[in-house]
Amino acid sequence: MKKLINSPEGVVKDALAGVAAAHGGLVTVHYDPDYIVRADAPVKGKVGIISGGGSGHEPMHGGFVGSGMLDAACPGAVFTSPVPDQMLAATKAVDGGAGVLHIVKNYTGDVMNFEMAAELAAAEGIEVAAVVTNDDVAVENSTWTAGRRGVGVTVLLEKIVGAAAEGGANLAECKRIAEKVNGQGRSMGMALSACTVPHAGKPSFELPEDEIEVGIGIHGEPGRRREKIANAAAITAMLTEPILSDLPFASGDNVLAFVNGMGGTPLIELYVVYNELNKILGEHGITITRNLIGSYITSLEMAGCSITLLKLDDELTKLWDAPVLTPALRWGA
Amino acid sequence: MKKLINSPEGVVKDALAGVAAAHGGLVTVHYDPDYIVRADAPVKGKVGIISGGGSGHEPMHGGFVGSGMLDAACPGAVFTSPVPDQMLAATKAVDGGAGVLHIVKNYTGDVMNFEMAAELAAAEGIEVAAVVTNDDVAVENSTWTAGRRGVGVTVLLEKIVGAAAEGGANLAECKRIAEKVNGQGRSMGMALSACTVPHAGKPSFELPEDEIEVGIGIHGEPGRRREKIANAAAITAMLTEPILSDLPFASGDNVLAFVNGMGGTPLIELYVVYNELNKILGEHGITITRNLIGSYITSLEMAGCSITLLKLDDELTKLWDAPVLTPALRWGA
Amino acid sequence: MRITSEHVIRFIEGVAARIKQHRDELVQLDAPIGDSDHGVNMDRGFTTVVEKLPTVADKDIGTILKTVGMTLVSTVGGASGPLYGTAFLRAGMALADRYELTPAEVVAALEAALEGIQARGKAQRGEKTMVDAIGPGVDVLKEAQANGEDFTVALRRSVEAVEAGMKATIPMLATKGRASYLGQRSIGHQDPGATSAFYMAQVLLETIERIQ
Amino acid sequence: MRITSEHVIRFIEGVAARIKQHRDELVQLDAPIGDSDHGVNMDRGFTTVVEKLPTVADKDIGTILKTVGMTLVSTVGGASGPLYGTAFLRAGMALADRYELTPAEVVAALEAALEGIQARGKAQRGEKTMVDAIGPGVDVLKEAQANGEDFTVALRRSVEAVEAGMKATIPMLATKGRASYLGQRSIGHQDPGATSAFYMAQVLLETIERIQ
Ligand SMILES: Nc1ncnc2c1ncn2[C@@H]1O[C@H](COP(=O)(O)OP(=O)(O)O)[C@@H](O)[C@H]1O
Ligand SMILES: Nc1ncnc2c1ncn2[C@@H]1O[C@H](COP(=O)(O)OP(=O)(O)O)[C@@H](O)[C@H]1O
Ligand SMILES: [Mg+2]
Ligand SMILES: [Mg+2]
Ligand SMILES: [Mg+2]
Ligand SMILES: [Mg+2]
Repeated sequence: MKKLINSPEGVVKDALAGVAAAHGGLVTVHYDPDYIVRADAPVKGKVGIISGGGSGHEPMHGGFVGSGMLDAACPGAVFTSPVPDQMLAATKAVDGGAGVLHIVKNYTGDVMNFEMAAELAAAEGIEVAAVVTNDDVAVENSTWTAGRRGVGVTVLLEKIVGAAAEGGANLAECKRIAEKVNGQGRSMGMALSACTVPHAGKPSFELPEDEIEVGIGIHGEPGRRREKIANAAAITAMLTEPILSDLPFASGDNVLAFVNGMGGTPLIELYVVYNELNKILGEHGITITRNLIGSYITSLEMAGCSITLLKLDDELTKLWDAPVLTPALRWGA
Repeated sequence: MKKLINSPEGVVKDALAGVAAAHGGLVTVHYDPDYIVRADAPVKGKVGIISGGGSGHEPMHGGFVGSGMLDAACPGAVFTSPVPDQMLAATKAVDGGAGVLHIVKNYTGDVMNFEMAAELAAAEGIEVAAVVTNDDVAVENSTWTAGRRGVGVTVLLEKIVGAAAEGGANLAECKRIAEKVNGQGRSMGMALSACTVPHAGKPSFELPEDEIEVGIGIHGEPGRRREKIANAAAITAMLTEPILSDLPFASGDNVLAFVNGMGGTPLIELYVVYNELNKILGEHGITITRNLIGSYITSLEMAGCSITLLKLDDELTKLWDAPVLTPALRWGA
Repeated sequence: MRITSEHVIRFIEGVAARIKQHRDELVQLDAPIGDSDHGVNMDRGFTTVVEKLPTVADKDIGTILKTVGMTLVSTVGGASGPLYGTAFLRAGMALADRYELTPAEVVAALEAALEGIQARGKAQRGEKTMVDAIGPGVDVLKEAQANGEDFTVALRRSVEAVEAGMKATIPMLATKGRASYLGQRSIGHQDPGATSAFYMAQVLLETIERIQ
Repeated sequence: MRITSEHVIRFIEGVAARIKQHRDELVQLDAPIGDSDHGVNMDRGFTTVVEKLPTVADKDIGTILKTVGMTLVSTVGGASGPLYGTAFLRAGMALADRYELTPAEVVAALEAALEGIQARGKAQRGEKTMVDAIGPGVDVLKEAQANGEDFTVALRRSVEAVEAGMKATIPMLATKGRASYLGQRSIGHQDPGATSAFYMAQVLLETIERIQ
């Protein structure tokens, strides 16, 4: 295992210290329990938006803390959901009196830990609502699973709901918009290589030189199936078709297309994939009116990509375009 | 070799088509000769700023085209300097009557091709000036080499000079500022793994599981020397000390610290490195007043990082802070 | 049989040591069907538990177990944190104010723990989780108790049932937790949570055996 | 010996074919001390050259060679594009308006080509570049010409000198081009540009040999 780290045990705290050193004007880092919070939190009268999850997905979620997006993010150990103490402390830190929305990715651990935190916060008199993202179409049959995983849509949702909260939406309104985004977004991912969890010291799985994993999540786990390696056009189609038929997206739809790198895939390849995606959507009469291309929800140094499509309407488009000022996403500010 | 591409021959054009599809409002992509140009070029009365180099370093340079940075970028084949036809066409496309500055990284091929383009442009009556970046302290003795390589400083220089040109600086002024940035910036890089040039089909070199390459460039080449793998603190020191002693940077200096990923290294590791860098600079009495953390000048999917330090004064700080609106760098807009 | 708070503490410390010893194995079990963290999560949690134990060593067994549960919830994370945390919390609630336990009380606490896990995680047996190991173990104890069987003997059989339950997860298709995302590919791998449960059962047996 | 524009075109086509054949080898030579592109660069350039040749086949040799040079400059990129491009441009300038060449003119053109490479790239001999292969080859031709030696015989010796020059780059420390960044680590590897130059020299010899 080769990584730019000091120790498997120290990696999360060291990275947090880096975030604190780098973005001190924007965010504050609290330790034990660990959370990253807007420097100006709590914003009085504003709904607090918090998220969290295992580390190893950077810039998600810590890179999305700031004006117009998250009020706080709770980083767990690598690939391990954070503990309720973190979400409770973060919830208290961002509560400006208008309630707090928890954005939770649908994994058993995340859901249970956030639930416990919400119970504790409620006991302390803070109004908490939660939205659980579950956009991964690779998980087909949710009666036989813990339900679909929350993946790429989470990033878009955090931006959009963050804008709504910044604009003064109340907690119910934030929850409605969050559920709308989750309802209108779908994702699927693939891996060219595995990643190595620091304390595990070796790759989570072995992939032969001519195979890929299709239908992966973001925790270095194998996907739904293995396929022979194919060119970018074929791989893009492999990810896009299940997304399109699931919602389903239809001719005439406007979408936000998000081509995401898994951490070890360079931008040049993401643009190649974006080009193929644009062609496929064109053939389906679907128009990309907004896009995001880059590594925003990652799986350590895994090579591969995921595609997320979010059906846009005027409300979501306006919220997407609203100013955002965070370490990882910034425009209009 | 596993990559999200359609073919080694097609990768640059496919990625360019992706850029065109994604950022049509911001930039226009021209083919044969290939160059990416600001959608509103030429900007009348403004000095045109162009750069170029081999592909495989994305987002550099194409991702830096837009208001407040580059007017055009010329992408060569992967790791191959572009040809004079590209720079000539780009120079003509961005010439707003105030002359054009060529930002050239110091590699024999880049320098010669840009020189030929400048000669051709001059013959067509366009005033062209050039600045050659050569910030890589890994190349110690320039009497025994083709001179130091241009690496990380190039990104910072493009931003800063782009802001100067946007603000109305004339060609001589742009060149002065460019030379100042190059003169006050130093870089050094290391690799945890090699990368695979698409048409070569296999990694440029083999690194044992416990070794790293120190003093690499950005073309997948081996570095100046091999070292045993070390922790992030030691590696950061290995890169930082030669940078500090070269300029030299001194106690009391304000710097822009740029921690750059080589393409296959995830953000979490870059923050770990940034944390170590911040500590080292603190020990030297040097203050980081601006920073940039991310993969901006890459070497395909190589794992590793580079560190660039740029000594800041009020002029450079103001230009760094000025609005920029490009696919890869954006603020204040 | 006198089961005191000292024995409970010995049990907790024993679990912590056993988990540490099998940390990497639990990580490796979690790799093919999970995310390679179960051993590290559990070890982080129990290491902290051991640090906390002295502060409650003189308290009643309920308080000790609730502290263990709270600490696990606060330090383990993932799915196993809330699940094992809830298990110890519920066991602690069942044993509030007790300084000495009868075997029947131990069984009742284990039953409460299992109920807590199932309330939190909604898993039934056969879904390839820790429930598949713990469930059969609790069954054996309850049945033995009804038949008036010796506790140590019953516990020995119970641990065998836990082990069998753990091994039975290998051919199972996961339908709960992270492994469920793998669909058919989850088959053929032993569940890490069932494995950590087995190690806990082992330590419980060893603790009880040493009392006699 | 009558060297016509047809022979020149045959030479160019021959070079294109030889480069294509050794494309991967030239890429692999560029890997340890460069950036793995020399073979691809040269192949891209000469493939385009061959496509362009018909448009100038009936022109004078100077025009043909200048077209080759321009095309290489416009398509090869990297260091080798301007260098080989300049070489062919200078050779073409030396042979303006000629439809037939004497051996002396060929030598003069090669000399001009070498001068062009050195003017553009500023490399002296011993710096581990194509100059180390081309230089000795031109030396032999000039000396043979002074001695009135048969051209084909001289060319054979010249190609031997090019090959020796190419091999002599192996122990050299690079001080020009990309390989120079490697410092001592550049030692022990054959220069890719010297190798492509050797293949060109080979094809030149074969072309001339076939004339007789
Ligand atoms: N719904 C559930 N009910 C009971 N046990 C579960 C459930 N989901 C997961 N588990 C158990 O948790 C174990 C995984 O724990 P761990 O790896 O620490 O957390 P995570 O899955 O969040 O990474 C599984 O092996 C399984 O035994
Ligand atoms: N200054 C120079 N003068 C002469 N030849 C040079 C010079 N620099 C590089 N070369 C030649 O160019 C070759 C490399 O060409 P190529 O790989 O196509 O370009 P790049 O080095 O830009 O990738 C080297 O092997 C060397 O022979
Ligand atoms: Mg986990
Ligand atoms: Mg090159
Ligand atoms: Mg796990
Ligand atoms: Mg090369």
